[in-house]
Amino acid sequence: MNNPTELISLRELLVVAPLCAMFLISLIPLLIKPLLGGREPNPISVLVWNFLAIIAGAGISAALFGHSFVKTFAFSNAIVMDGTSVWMSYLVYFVTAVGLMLAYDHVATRGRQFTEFCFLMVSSACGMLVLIMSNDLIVTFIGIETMSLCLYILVAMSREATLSKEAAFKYFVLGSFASAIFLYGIALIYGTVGSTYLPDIATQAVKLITTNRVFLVGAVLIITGFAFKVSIFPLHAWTPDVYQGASTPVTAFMSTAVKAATFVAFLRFFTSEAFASSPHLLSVMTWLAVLTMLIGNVAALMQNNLKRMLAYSSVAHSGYAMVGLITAGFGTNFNAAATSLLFYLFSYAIMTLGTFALVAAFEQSENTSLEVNDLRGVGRRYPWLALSMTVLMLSLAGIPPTLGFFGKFFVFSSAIEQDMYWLAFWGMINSVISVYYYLRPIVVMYMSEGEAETLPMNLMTRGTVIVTALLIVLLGILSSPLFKMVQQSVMNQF
Amino acid sequence: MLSSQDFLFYFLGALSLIFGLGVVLYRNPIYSALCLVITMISVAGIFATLDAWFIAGVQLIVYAGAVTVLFVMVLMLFDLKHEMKTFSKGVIGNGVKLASSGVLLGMFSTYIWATYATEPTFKPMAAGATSSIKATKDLATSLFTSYLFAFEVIGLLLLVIAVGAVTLSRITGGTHHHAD
Amino acid sequence: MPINPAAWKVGLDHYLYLSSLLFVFGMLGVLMRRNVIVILMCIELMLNAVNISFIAFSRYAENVNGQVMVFFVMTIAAAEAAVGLALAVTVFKKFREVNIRFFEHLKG
Amino acid sequence: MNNQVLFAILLLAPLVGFLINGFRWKSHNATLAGTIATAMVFISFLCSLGLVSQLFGANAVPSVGAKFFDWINVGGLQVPAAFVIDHISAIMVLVVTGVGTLIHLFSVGYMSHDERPAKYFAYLNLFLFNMLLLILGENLLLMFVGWEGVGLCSYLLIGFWFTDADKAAAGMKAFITNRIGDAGFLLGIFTLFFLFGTVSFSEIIARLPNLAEVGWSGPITLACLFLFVGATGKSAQIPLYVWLPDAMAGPTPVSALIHAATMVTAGVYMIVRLNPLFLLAPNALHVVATVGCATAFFAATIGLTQWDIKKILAYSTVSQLGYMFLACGVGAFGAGLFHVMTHAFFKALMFLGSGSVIHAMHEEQDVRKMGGLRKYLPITHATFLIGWLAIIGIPPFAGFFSKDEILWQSFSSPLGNKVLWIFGVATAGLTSFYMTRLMCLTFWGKSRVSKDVHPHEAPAVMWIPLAVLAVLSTVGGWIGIPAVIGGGDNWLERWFEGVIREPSAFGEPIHSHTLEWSAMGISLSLAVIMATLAYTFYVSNPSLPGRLTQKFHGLYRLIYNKYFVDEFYFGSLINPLVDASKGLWAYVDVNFIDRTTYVIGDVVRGVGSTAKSIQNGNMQQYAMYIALGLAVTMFLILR
Amino acid sequence: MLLSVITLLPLAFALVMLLLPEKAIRPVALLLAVVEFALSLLLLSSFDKGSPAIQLVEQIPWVPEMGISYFLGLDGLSLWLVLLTTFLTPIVVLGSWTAIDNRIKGFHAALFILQTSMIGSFLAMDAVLFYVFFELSLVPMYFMVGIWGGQRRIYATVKFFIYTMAGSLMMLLAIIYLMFACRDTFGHMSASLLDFYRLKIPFVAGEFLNPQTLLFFAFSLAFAIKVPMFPFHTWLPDAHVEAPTPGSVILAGVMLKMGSYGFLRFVIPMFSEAAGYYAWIFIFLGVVGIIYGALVAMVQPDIKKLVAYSSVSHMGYVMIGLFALNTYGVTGSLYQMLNHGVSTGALFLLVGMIYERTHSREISRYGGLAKALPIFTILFVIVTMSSIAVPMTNGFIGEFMILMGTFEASRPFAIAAVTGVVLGAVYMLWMVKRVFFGPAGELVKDEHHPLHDLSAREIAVMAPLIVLIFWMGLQPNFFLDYSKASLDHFVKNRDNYRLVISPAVPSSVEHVALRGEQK
Repeated sequence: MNNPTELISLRELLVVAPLCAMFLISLIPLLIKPLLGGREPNPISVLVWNFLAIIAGAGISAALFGHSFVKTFAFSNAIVMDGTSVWMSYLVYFVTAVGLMLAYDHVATRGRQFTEFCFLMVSSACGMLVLIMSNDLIVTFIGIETMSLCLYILVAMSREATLSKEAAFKYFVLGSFASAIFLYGIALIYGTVGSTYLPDIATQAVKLITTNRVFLVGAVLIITGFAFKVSIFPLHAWTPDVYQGASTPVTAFMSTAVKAATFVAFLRFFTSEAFASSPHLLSVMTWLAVLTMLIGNVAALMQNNLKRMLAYSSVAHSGYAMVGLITAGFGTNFNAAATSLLFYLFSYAIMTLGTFALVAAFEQSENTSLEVNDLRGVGRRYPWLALSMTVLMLSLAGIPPTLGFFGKFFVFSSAIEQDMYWLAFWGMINSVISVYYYLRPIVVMYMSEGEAETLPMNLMTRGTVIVTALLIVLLGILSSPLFKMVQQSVMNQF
Repeated sequence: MLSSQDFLFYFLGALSLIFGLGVVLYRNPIYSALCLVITMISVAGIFATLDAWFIAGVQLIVYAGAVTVLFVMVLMLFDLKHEMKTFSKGVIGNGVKLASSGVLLGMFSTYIWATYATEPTFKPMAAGATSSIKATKDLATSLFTSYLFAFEVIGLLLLVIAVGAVTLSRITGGTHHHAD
Repeated sequence: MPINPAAWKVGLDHYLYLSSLLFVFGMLGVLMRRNVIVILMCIELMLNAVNISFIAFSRYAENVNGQVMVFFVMTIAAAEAAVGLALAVTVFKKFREVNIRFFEHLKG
Repeated sequence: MNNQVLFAILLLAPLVGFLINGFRWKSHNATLAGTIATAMVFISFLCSLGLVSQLFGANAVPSVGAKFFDWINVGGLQVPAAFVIDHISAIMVLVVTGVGTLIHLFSVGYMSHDERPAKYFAYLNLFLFNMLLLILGENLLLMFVGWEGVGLCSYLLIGFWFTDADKAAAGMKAFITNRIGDAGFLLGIFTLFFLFGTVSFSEIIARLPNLAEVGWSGPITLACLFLFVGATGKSAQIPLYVWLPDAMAGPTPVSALIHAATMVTAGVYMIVRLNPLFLLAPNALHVVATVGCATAFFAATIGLTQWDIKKILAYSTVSQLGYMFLACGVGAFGAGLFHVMTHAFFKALMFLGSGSVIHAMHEEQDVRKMGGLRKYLPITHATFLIGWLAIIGIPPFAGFFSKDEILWQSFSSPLGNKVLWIFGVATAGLTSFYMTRLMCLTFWGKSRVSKDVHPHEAPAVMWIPLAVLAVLSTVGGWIGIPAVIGGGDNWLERWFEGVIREPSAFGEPIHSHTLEWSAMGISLSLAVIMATLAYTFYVSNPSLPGRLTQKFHGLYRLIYNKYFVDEFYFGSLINPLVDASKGLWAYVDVNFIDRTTYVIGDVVRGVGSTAKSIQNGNMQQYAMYIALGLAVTMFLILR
Repeated sequence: MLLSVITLLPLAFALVMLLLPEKAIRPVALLLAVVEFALSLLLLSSFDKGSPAIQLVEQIPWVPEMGISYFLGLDGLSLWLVLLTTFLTPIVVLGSWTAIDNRIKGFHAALFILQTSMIGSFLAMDAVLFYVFFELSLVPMYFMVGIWGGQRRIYATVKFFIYTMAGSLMMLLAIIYLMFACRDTFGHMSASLLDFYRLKIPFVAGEFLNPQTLLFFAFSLAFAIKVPMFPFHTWLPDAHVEAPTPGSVILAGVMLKMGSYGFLRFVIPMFSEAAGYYAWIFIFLGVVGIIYGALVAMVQPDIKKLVAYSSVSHMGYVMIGLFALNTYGVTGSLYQMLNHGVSTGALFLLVGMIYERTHSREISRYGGLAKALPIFTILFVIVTMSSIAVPMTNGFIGEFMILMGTFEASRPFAIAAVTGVVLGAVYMLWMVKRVFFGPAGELVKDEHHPLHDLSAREIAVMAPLIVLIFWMGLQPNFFLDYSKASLDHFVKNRDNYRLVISPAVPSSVEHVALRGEQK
């Protein structure tokens, strides 16, 4: 910790500049609303303002840090701006923007409180940025809380009356339960290490992990806290319910951004190779990953509700990401593993956004719960949507040459590089299982009889679907540049 | 020979535990709320025994004051009858719940014991440090230097929460009629 | 715990026991109570328990940061309480019920 | 005109005929189609004459050959499309093309009323093409090509009237039975190739070791046995003879050409071609002799009881083929080939004769409905008579010399023995009995022809071939007059010198003129006795056979039903196989291999439904999972 | 450049299909397919028979961080398979003229994508690239069966997809392992087959858990399912029966070859010890497949299913030939792949034609067809003869070679396999007898819709196949000469197999430093 004389420097301000810019600009519509006497301003203007906010954030961080990934600490090392932060913040900006577009189109979210909705979504994004940048467990905690508290409200804010409220409440209770556990973990770590500063923990861990059990207890508690947010197996139970209950744009937003941000924080926590010296930790986490994939896939197999199926599949996918995390935490070649994990998060985010956007495109009213069989005849009526959906599904299933395939490919290759064949094997088995339910929508769209009903003409959503599908194919075929960028961003950052 | 401070700890600790249990066990939520208040006060006392005077104060104000009042108000708002089903049913379920909590508690305490039981007790406060002013000053310093960022984010959080809470309170139900 | 006066001398461990006990109480409450408000209270209880260990550690390590964290935790706890109660009110408005057994439409 | 061209024409002429007739398969003009086909065969007959002529005279060459192109070149396997005519194939090629021409000619008349004559002649030409490949091919592979080709053609021709399910079935039976033989042939080829590194006859024979090195068994014996399996298939020997009687379903000229004169003798030809090889495998030769002898006798007995004129001839063919194999088995390859030739003449004659009879009787084949046809069909009767004399071995007709040669060799050759001879002679007796029976029932005695049938003599196009064949079956045997009779030595033996070796390695043959005369006498007298016996049975007092069959009822039924061999094959082999396959499909494929995939799926679904059921919307349940998971993981990690 | 054009042009065609108006599609598709075929004929001229090296090489780094490159190359093993693909496509287009009546756009697009993926997997010299094409080929076929298929099409197509994918994923693991093995051996990651061949993978005879054995079986599983070998064939009958005619033709004609080609290109050269040690398993399964397939085919009530099972039997020949591991066997197998492509393709087309007329494939309802449809009968019998390997048709050469090679490798197995020759005749001829001969069956004699013989188009579809059947039977050297060098090289240097690029160009892939140095 630095001495209190120089309180705050410009450099530090620059580090948080994107965050501040985004937050402040996103406040503007909120301030306009009272000026209009509480009337809801024109949603398009709200959307524009928030886009401005996001663009400002993204632009500033691109201008300041995009070119060179120098590691910049700020606020007495509480936060760090490095390649990972930059790249993942881009992802967050992207996802938020898409989420806003979907929300604008979607009947369940576009209403009297659209201004607040947007504001909350952007501030949740701010929370994620904090989470991504944080270099100190307490900051991480605060980031998580900011992110989650906004999300609780966002989930509840759907026009849909029953399920969304229930989902929000479940999410809230379980979430705060988990964060209490997380917090207890922080307390124990703080007690044993004497600080919550991640590098300190990393250095201390080498000795503590063998001598001091309380430290390990704290670590386990913290892992549990993270695992809850990314819905690893025994802590995944909330995921399907909440994803189903929330309005689809919110689902899209949180199923991607939350997971990505949390995984980054998780990764930062795992930077120290000390954890590798606890054999049980490795085996237990391996099993958790395997079980997560398995449970997610087999449960998705049984679903008819499309959203719920995707929720389970996202559980399975966090299992795959977990493989990357484990290889990073316990392997020898950290950079490679971290790269593959981040790459996987990218691919996952794009695919999932696309699929949920498609679900959103098919929802007539906020009360529709989309069954797989409701996609009948789409193949004929909406060929482009159907085609994009096909691409998305195949990519989720990991069929080459889509982005999803390369995501899996890199993750499993780093697993094999670390001689974790068992893990890779299970991953493969699971992707076989997953193929079955990923094929179902395609089957229904193209191969079963029936007419598709007319859809609302929501351009942005459809645009999202098609663009994501295109991205998946392009980035799949040209995966090398993306991979290289991620690699450079990770290189020597941890 | 136990010092007065130790007695104070045992007293307050026992108090907080008993009423903490009360929170969990009382059928009537109002009683639970009241137990919560007392628990929090005793926790504040415990903070005091650890020379964290400022925090103790905050605890009294924020928790025992604001938060619990909030709870009570909401309870009043709901004005629930004395509810029948207080605890979750299911022998196996509850068994598992108790067991896992027990195991956790066991592990916590054993590892704490293994690690810290042998440690010497607290060193006496350095001379002058006893004045709570000093401690509070340190607190403030580190709050506004090392934890400045966290502090700011907290501020942001509070603002967002304010907006969110207002929004929540004004949520209107479904425009279309629900399917079921 | 050995029964010798030295052991009764209050040390860091006693505070930690206390906090873990309270924590588990809170956890039990969350696990077993059905009234949503009480569940929220139990969560608050857990946070308090955590605070005890924070303070104890900070006192033990002569390190004021623990108190700062407690400060943050309290704020966040308050925020959580606010949001939680707001949600509870919303849910209550919809379901006219605060027993969590009524919120089981989402399943399977 | 050099040999290359001659060979080309010789081979391609029938193929051209096939193509011409094949592409105008719709036409109903039998005469035109027939003329084309016959002309084509006749052309190749002329070419073969031209080629064979080079083996005679002052500047005679041992063999003429031609090589066209490399067919297969893989690794050590070099298969050129090369053809050769030597002293062995010369006889065959003349017989095939000559008799072939006659039979084509005959068919012109026979098929005049058929609706698809062009198709018929196309098939017939294709058959001849393949037969020529078989005969002239210079290596085993080309022979195999012809071998399967003739099988294919016989399949097509037997099933020519495919609308009749039985005829189609007969064709299929023929092809599949032949296939079994061909499988053996293939294995034989492989064995030989890996023994000698070549498939060319000349090279194989050149590279043969002598008997001492080989010993009495070993790979060569194995190869010979494999090849013999092929021969049994093609030449209808036990156990694969069953297809030949059914093959009579085809048009009668086809039976004459394929199932009497040419194709069925391919097995014998193949063994004769490889005689130096077989002489290195005495055990194989014993098998050949035994199987041949057994077949000869066995088939003859069946022949005694048949009523269908073509069936009788078919069984006699089987029996005669048995003779040929007997000859080969005792090392008298020359005699075997000799009999091939004579048999081609008289059996073709008799088949064509029966053809004209059937033609006259409007497709009636049951001899019980015939009799006394002599006065309706004088020419047919006369020619048939000659054929009869030839087959029962009355000198100086062709059959006598060849058959007598075989019998004497089976007696005298170092590889032969008394038992073979006795059976041989017995078969001769039986032959003369059932052949006489056939004559009596068909031509002599009083007519049993139903009123509405008015038999009439065949047209010239049909009886001319008969006449020619009659002449041939009279004089055909004189090229092989044994030394004892002719005073001078046997012309045929000199002809075969060099290409056909003697079994001298196994000891000295018996040289005793008295024995030879007496053996000849015995077989001859037996033939005469049986003939008269048959005459008395079926002409003098026709009631006898009835009483006899009453007496030996069981035996009669056994023989009459061909020893129930077909039934045995069906019951023991084919039906079980079909049932087993049904079982395989139902139980292995559907219920096991397929089922396993389902089972895996069900297991996954089972796990899925549990995962679904623990997800029972109850929030506290979820919290419990968290707590439980935390407890368990922490325990596992900190243990 | 040529290879890339041939590989990727069909993709462009697929786009063209999507943009064309409905009625223009068929002729244009036919035209384009013919153009593609003509282009592929250029390979023959630009291919150097003499050398076993891979030629016309194109190598562009694709994911250099992982040593993956876009690496196409042609040699004697792949040449004819590529040509087979391009040859069958126009025939399929013409053959589906009336069979496919709805969603023509999509169908032809799928067909062309399929063509790209198949050609790509034959030409890919980079394991990952191969895998990409290999997997990609599932997707269009999945749609073909699923959209234009029969009654139980969805069940069949999903089964096909999952079953095949399950196998290939294990192969992916193996590929990744080998890539890292390359890094440890040569210092740079590489997925190039040339490097894979150079790897020395430890092998312990007799025990299962050693790298080479595991890798060997991982690869083998993928390809054995694709082939399909005996116990893994269960997807095939369903897929074939439900697939539309063109689908079956492509599936039987080319896709099965991707499996056997995989054995030829990957399994045997890369894991020579294991392949030599475990060859008997594959020969055994192959022989079982031959006999089993024949027997089960014999009792099928459905023509198409019969042909499907006959594929199992025929691919059994291919397998034993490959694992005979000698010149005759391997040559025969390569030739048999082509034969099977031609003959079985033709059979499926013919079955499709008759199905279009009667909408039934039940053998028992036919009979006497030869009288009603003479031309059809003639063609069918010719194809039958080729499929039961009568000399002077293509089938004979392949089967003869294979059996000869097997005989050299192991006599008992060869003798067992020869029974397949007989059984093949049994099930085909029996089917022919029941369908074409005998009195007219119920479908044939009903007056309501009398059957009309083949149209000019249908004859045009069959003609090239028939010509090829005899050409390949009479002039095998013409075809084998192109592959001879590669095959000899393959057999001779099996136990340390190397491939060189000719003309020897310095590989354009500069090896990017490894994925991050060790932490």
